[in-house]
Amino acid sequence: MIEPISIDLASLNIPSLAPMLVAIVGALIILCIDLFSKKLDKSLYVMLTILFLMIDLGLVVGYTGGTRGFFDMMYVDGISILSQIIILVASALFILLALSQKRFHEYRYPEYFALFMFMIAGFQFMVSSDSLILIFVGLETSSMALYTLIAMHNRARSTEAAIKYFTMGALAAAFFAFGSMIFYALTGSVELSIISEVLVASNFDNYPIILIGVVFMIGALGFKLSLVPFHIWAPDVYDGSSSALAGFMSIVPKIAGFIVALRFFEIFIAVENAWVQAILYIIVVITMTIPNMIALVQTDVKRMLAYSSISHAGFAMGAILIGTTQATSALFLYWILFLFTNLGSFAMLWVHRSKKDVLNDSDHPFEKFSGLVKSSPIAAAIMGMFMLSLAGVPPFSLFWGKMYLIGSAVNAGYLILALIMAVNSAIAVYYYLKLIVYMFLKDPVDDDRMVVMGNVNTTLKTVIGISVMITVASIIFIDPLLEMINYYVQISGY
Amino acid sequence: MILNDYLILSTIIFVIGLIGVLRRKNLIMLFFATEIMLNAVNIALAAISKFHGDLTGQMFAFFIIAIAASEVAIGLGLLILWFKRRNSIDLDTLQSMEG
Amino acid sequence: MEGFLYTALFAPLVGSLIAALFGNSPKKLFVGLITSGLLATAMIASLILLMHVFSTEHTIHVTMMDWIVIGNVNIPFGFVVDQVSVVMMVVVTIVSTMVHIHSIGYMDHDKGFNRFFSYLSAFVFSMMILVMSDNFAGLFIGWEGVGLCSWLLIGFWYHKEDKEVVDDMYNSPYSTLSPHSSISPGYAANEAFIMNRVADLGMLVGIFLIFWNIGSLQYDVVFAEIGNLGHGLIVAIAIFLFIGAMGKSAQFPFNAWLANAMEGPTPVSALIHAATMVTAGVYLVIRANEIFVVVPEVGYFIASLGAFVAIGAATMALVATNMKKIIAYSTLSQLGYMFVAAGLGAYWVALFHLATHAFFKSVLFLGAGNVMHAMNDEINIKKMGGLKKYMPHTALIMTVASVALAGIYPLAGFFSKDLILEVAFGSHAYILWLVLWITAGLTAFYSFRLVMYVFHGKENWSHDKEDDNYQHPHETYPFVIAAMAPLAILAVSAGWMEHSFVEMVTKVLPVLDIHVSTGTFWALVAVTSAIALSGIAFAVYKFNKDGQYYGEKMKDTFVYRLLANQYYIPYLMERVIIKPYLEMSKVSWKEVDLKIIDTFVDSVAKTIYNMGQGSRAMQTGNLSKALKWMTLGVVILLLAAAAAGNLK
Amino acid sequence: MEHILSILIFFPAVAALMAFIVDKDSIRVYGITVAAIEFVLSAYMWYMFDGNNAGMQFTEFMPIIAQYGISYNVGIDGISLFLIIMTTFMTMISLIGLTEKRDLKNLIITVLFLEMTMVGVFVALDAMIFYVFWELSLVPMLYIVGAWGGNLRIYASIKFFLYTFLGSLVMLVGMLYLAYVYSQTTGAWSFNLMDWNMLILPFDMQMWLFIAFFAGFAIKVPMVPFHTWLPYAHGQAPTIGSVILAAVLLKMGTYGFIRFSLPLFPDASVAMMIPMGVLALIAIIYTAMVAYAQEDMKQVIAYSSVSHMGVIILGIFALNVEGIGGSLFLMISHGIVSGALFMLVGVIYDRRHTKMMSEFGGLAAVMPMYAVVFGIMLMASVGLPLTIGFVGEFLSLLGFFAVSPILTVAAGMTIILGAVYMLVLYKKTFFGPITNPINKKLEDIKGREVAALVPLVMLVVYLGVYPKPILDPVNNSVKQLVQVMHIKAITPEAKEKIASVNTIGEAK
Repeated sequence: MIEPISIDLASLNIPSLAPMLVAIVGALIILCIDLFSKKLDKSLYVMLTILFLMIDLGLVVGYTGGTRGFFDMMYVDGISILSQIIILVASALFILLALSQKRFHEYRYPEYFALFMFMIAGFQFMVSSDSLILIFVGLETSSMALYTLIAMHNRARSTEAAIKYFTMGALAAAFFAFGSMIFYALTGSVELSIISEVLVASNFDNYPIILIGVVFMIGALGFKLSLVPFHIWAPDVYDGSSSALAGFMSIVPKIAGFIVALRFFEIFIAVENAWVQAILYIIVVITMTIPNMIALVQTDVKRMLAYSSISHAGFAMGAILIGTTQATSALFLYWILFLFTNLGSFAMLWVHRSKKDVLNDSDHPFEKFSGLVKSSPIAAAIMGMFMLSLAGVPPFSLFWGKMYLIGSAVNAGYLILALIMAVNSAIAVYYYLKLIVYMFLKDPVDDDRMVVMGNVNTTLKTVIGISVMITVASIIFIDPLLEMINYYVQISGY
Repeated sequence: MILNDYLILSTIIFVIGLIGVLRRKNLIMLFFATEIMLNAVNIALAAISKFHGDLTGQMFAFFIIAIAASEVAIGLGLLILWFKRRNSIDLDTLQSMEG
Repeated sequence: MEGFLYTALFAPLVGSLIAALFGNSPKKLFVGLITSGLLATAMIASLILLMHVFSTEHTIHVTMMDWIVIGNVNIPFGFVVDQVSVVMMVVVTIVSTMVHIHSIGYMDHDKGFNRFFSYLSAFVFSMMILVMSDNFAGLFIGWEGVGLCSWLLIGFWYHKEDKEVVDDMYNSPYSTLSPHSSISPGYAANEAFIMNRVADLGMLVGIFLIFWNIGSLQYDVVFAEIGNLGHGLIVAIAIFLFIGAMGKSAQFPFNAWLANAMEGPTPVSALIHAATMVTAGVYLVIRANEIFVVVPEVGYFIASLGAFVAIGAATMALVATNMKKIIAYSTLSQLGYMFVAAGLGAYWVALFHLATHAFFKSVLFLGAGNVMHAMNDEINIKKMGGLKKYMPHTALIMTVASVALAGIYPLAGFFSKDLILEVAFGSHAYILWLVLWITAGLTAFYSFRLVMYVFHGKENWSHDKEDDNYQHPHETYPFVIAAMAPLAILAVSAGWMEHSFVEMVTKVLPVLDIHVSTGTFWALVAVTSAIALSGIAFAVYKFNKDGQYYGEKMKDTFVYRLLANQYYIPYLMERVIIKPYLEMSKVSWKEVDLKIIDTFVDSVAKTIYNMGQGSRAMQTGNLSKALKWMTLGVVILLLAAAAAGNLK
Repeated sequence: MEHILSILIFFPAVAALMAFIVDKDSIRVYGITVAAIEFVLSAYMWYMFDGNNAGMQFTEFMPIIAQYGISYNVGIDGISLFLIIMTTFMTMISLIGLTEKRDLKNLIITVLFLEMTMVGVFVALDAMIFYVFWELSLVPMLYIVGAWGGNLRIYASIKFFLYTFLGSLVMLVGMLYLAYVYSQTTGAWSFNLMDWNMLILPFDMQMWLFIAFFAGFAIKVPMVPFHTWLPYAHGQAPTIGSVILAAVLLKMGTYGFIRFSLPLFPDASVAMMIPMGVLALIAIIYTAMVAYAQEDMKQVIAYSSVSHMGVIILGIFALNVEGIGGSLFLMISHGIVSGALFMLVGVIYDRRHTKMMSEFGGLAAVMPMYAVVFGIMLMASVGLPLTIGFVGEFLSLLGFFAVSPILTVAAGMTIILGAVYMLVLYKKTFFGPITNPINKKLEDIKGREVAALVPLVMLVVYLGVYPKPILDPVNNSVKQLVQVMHIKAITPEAKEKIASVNTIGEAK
């Protein structure tokens, strides 16, 4: 005879859950619409998606409830709100790229957009919970949606990419499960806050076991964040998926991953655990450096950008290692600026996408861009700006992110790290310049397989326009942006 | 059996799964191997939750099972897609991109 | 009076600028006339100033405007006309005026006529700044300015190509027997400029020393303060200043450029490389006598060097057949005399000899110019001869000048040169005296060797047009002779003004305190005149006897070759300095800069790039390899964890 | 009037944006007009400038990133004034003398953007703003060298970019650290140079920061052994590129030393006097030799600028008014002279499409005007008195003489070696018979070339005879700078040293 348990609805704090619900409901609605009419244009779905994302965003921004909710499964603090804002804005911008000139296979399916929104919901769960279970669920939901989206691009290499991503993802998932299992075993809880309390209270006895748990978590998160040596998937997956999606992948899943990493490693950084710091230090450095070097020798722009994004992820990971409030703000600032720059550059690639299969079946070989300044100077100039921004040349947006991040490193006494970051940016300049050199300094090659500006239309121009604005004029709104970030970071006590 | 035995058992199974992941060239087998790893974790979780005397572990286990299931679904979907293209599920066929 | 000062200073500049306007246009006679006219005005102004200073005994000192003013540095454009500088002004303007006039004749067929006068007047302007400035920086301006003009004028015929250096003594540009004065005008010009620069560095250092220890470069301040400095410091200052002087006055080891400078047009040699610029060094020592007085040891060094140069140059002149080089070396030798005087503290004597020498040496050069002009630029005295009856005036003037140079009573040379010997003897520098005494003899000999070869004896050229050494000698324009006349007259008479001169300059220059008894004095005069006369006599006698001086077997002797090759100094410079420097430069470019530094820089980049290639191998694209990488990562971390775990 | 500096900075940029609309046949006139207006503006600024006020003038302040203390903060004093005027002037001249034909429009737009960054560097008083312009200036230069350059242009341009970029990133870290120190001491964030000048830093920190800034500046100057990018950049760049590079971009480095290193790290500067002197000495003598070995006229001048920059460094690290002021004057004069020399080489390159000395000889006969102008610039370059070249060289050497007579004497070799390579170049090119028949019918400089060169010649002579207009303001500001250093120096030795090199009669 079980006595009935009554749960006060208020205690559930539904509003904490509302944004994800919006996304999910939106997805379902899209599916239903599809049931009624088959021959609806992608533009409808794109706009619907954006609408739902906007509502979602509204709910996130307007959220005022307590941090915890839903049996303490939800944990909606500042950084979770901040990251959700980033996720939603980024997704809204990237989904716009679906409205390209050329028609692509995947956009014919409304499921694509439904999956897209499920994925968003997944990310939102990831970032707004400190229960390993929910994080795991959110992570997997989003990942599986993502696998499918990649595969839907319907080329051999996209399927290949999807399979690779999927398989490694599965392994990572196993790592995650095992890691959380260990922490559950040690502390009897799956909530990071409690885990941290227990560990601190017990002064980290069973130290080796703890470390093993950490190792598996690093394995799992490292995969999401594409940290060396768990980054192997990244170039191939970016390469295989459409530029639009590749750009998306370089931003959104990572920010979600960063939040989880932030929450998790905070446990150890806060108590200045030497081992974790050392390991992170090493990982950060090699993640910045090695992909940088590999990027030097790439012949395909998209693949080059893939490696560069890995390296940038390494930079951002540095912030987590440093662990000060300023570093956390720097992480968000960096990522927001990186979001727009990368959005821009991948959109530029998307603009140049053609159905023709060009040289050694890579979509965007450097040769394709040679002498672009002659044929379409504006496009060349814009692409050049994005490259300079990625390279961290002032006053373009990403410089300020780099500057603030390195600054936080310096302020936290990580001078060597700061220098390594500086040197890495110097190395990185080379491959960004390489594209500029092709566009501005070389003469065009006449090869009909090299179609530029094949995929451009107003929508894409708008998206690019936005990112150009932000990339160039960033200096103006760095200040308000920082203010907002600092506010959210401070209220969540990182 | 005491908790440690379960943990050891789960670890052993996990490692078996891991080895499977590393050794197998056949994609289906690879997926099975990942399933094994996840289920190894499930065993441990169940045992631990009994040990701690709260249901979280088992709840987690259920979620994992669910996720494992969906993974299989997705995985097989992709597998079929690939098989249609290449008539092979040997993972050495997936090498069009490198470097 | 300031008006005259500025006239004297700027008239040449104006002339130069006017001439420069027509620099690239074909010959315009009025250019020559205007510049000469302006020079004449400058000369008159100088003479008036001379009269003024002489009569009223007070000097004129003006500060035109600031030049460099920063920190502790305060350098104005200031000019002073005192007993010393006015003498220089007069000498410079007189000689240069005559040279200008002479050049109108000499350069009349040259297409660079206008350019020439522009350069020449520019030189005079710089020389005036040099002598009139009231501070060391201003002196340095003039110092470099004359250097620039001498560069321009030596290289005036820049279009001539380089002669290659051969071992044959009669063709090598390095020997005084060859028709070539140097490798090429351009080369000679650069050589002169660069050598002077080397010395100028010394002078610059001297200026720095003065500035940082006294805080001013004004003569009056410096000379007032100089006594308060440590002796060592003063020695240093004196030495560095003298290094500068050595460069300009072509004292050993900077002597090589002077002989090569004979590539320039002959009036240039007359003005710059005999009368004025080369004496700037002597002027510096005289000007800064307050400094040198304090450090007699430096003075003695100067004197010894002077004597050494005097005899060295004279010996080289003995065998030379290159007319201009003979005169050049006699100039060098006379400069040696002046330095002996200056070094021994007889500054006014040095100045006096400077003046007289300016007159007779310039006229000698101008004469040589006439001869070369008449023999269409033949320079080898052995290819001349018997010109007396074709160009009597020139012959006369040159003979007179040579006599003056030889120092025969009552011509100018006698007074100044004897005085120097007397000084040497009087200050018990008997060795120096001996050297100078011998040199006097040599001087007399080689001057008359030249005169004999050129004007007397049989004609070593032919009258018929077919013959390759056909010549049609003729006396030059009368106005040219007219221009030479005043100089010739001064060469004769300058010595007679000794007393008034002494009276004037000793207002600023220390009086001579050497005491030789009247007997000794007359004895000295006797021996000196004796050796001079015998030198002349021997020259004349030997020539009349067997038409030449050195027999064939004598020409094979080492000494002859040594002298003919200018003591092998040019070869030495080429082998020890020029070639090695070029080699070192090539090495430091090709080896050090390209092969070491730059290669290192690039290799850093290359290394990184190759590391990229290397780590690329990680990305095989093979799934199970990728999975292995992930696992490997975890395993490594596990090991690290195990290690750390055990530690705790 | 209070916004004159912002106008100076952004007018060229705005003009450049508008230039996109201008038709490409009229673009040259447009470019020249804009540059001329900019020059007039800067001249007006000079007119309004109060020469007796040693402090910052026309300052503007506007916070940009308040939380991190970054603000748009500009102003000028006697130190930067003439560098700005020289920048605008040389830009104008180089545009007037521009003979490039290929996509002229892009070239002129790029040059105008470059002008913005150059002016920006010299007026910025906020470290971050300084850094922004400093880095941004690389981009147009990269384009100029890479797009209009010779065969190796891409290698040259990338080398130039990477090398300088690396150096300045190290400097950036230094700046950030300095800001951190400032916030630690005062509790407020600031990148404002004026604020930083209040900082008194411990000695080792000064040393480290000095080195960090050194990395940025030394590569830009460039100082041996970080100079190898320069010959390529110059060798490959089009004439206008070389002119601006030599005239202005190199000066940024030396300006940085004066603006940042000296006042911020007085003790470190004192400690580094001799080491820097030695580096400068090596630069002077070694590169002079390398220049002598060159076969390409342009390379000779390229290396000669490295050598002259050595003299400038020497003057700066004399740490006395004479030296620093002299080196500032030398920056101006070297800007004008080397710019003119590169232009002259460009003249002959346009006619013969080669810069090899072996190709020429006897040019004085066919191109007398050209020979004269070249001769004047040559004499200015070897530092002949009454030309602009002498004053700066004289003062720099004079200044450092107070620090170390020995080094100065060695460094004085510059007046000899400089004469050697320049005169030999002149002889090979202009003297001798005309060996190569093609050269017989070369036409003398004319029109645009004359218009560009004559003002330079006049300046060379005028400022050589009457440098006062420049020296006076410089004198005031530098005096103040030296006082600041003397006050800020923490170690008594440093104080004593600064005092001693600035007083007569203590030179040992």
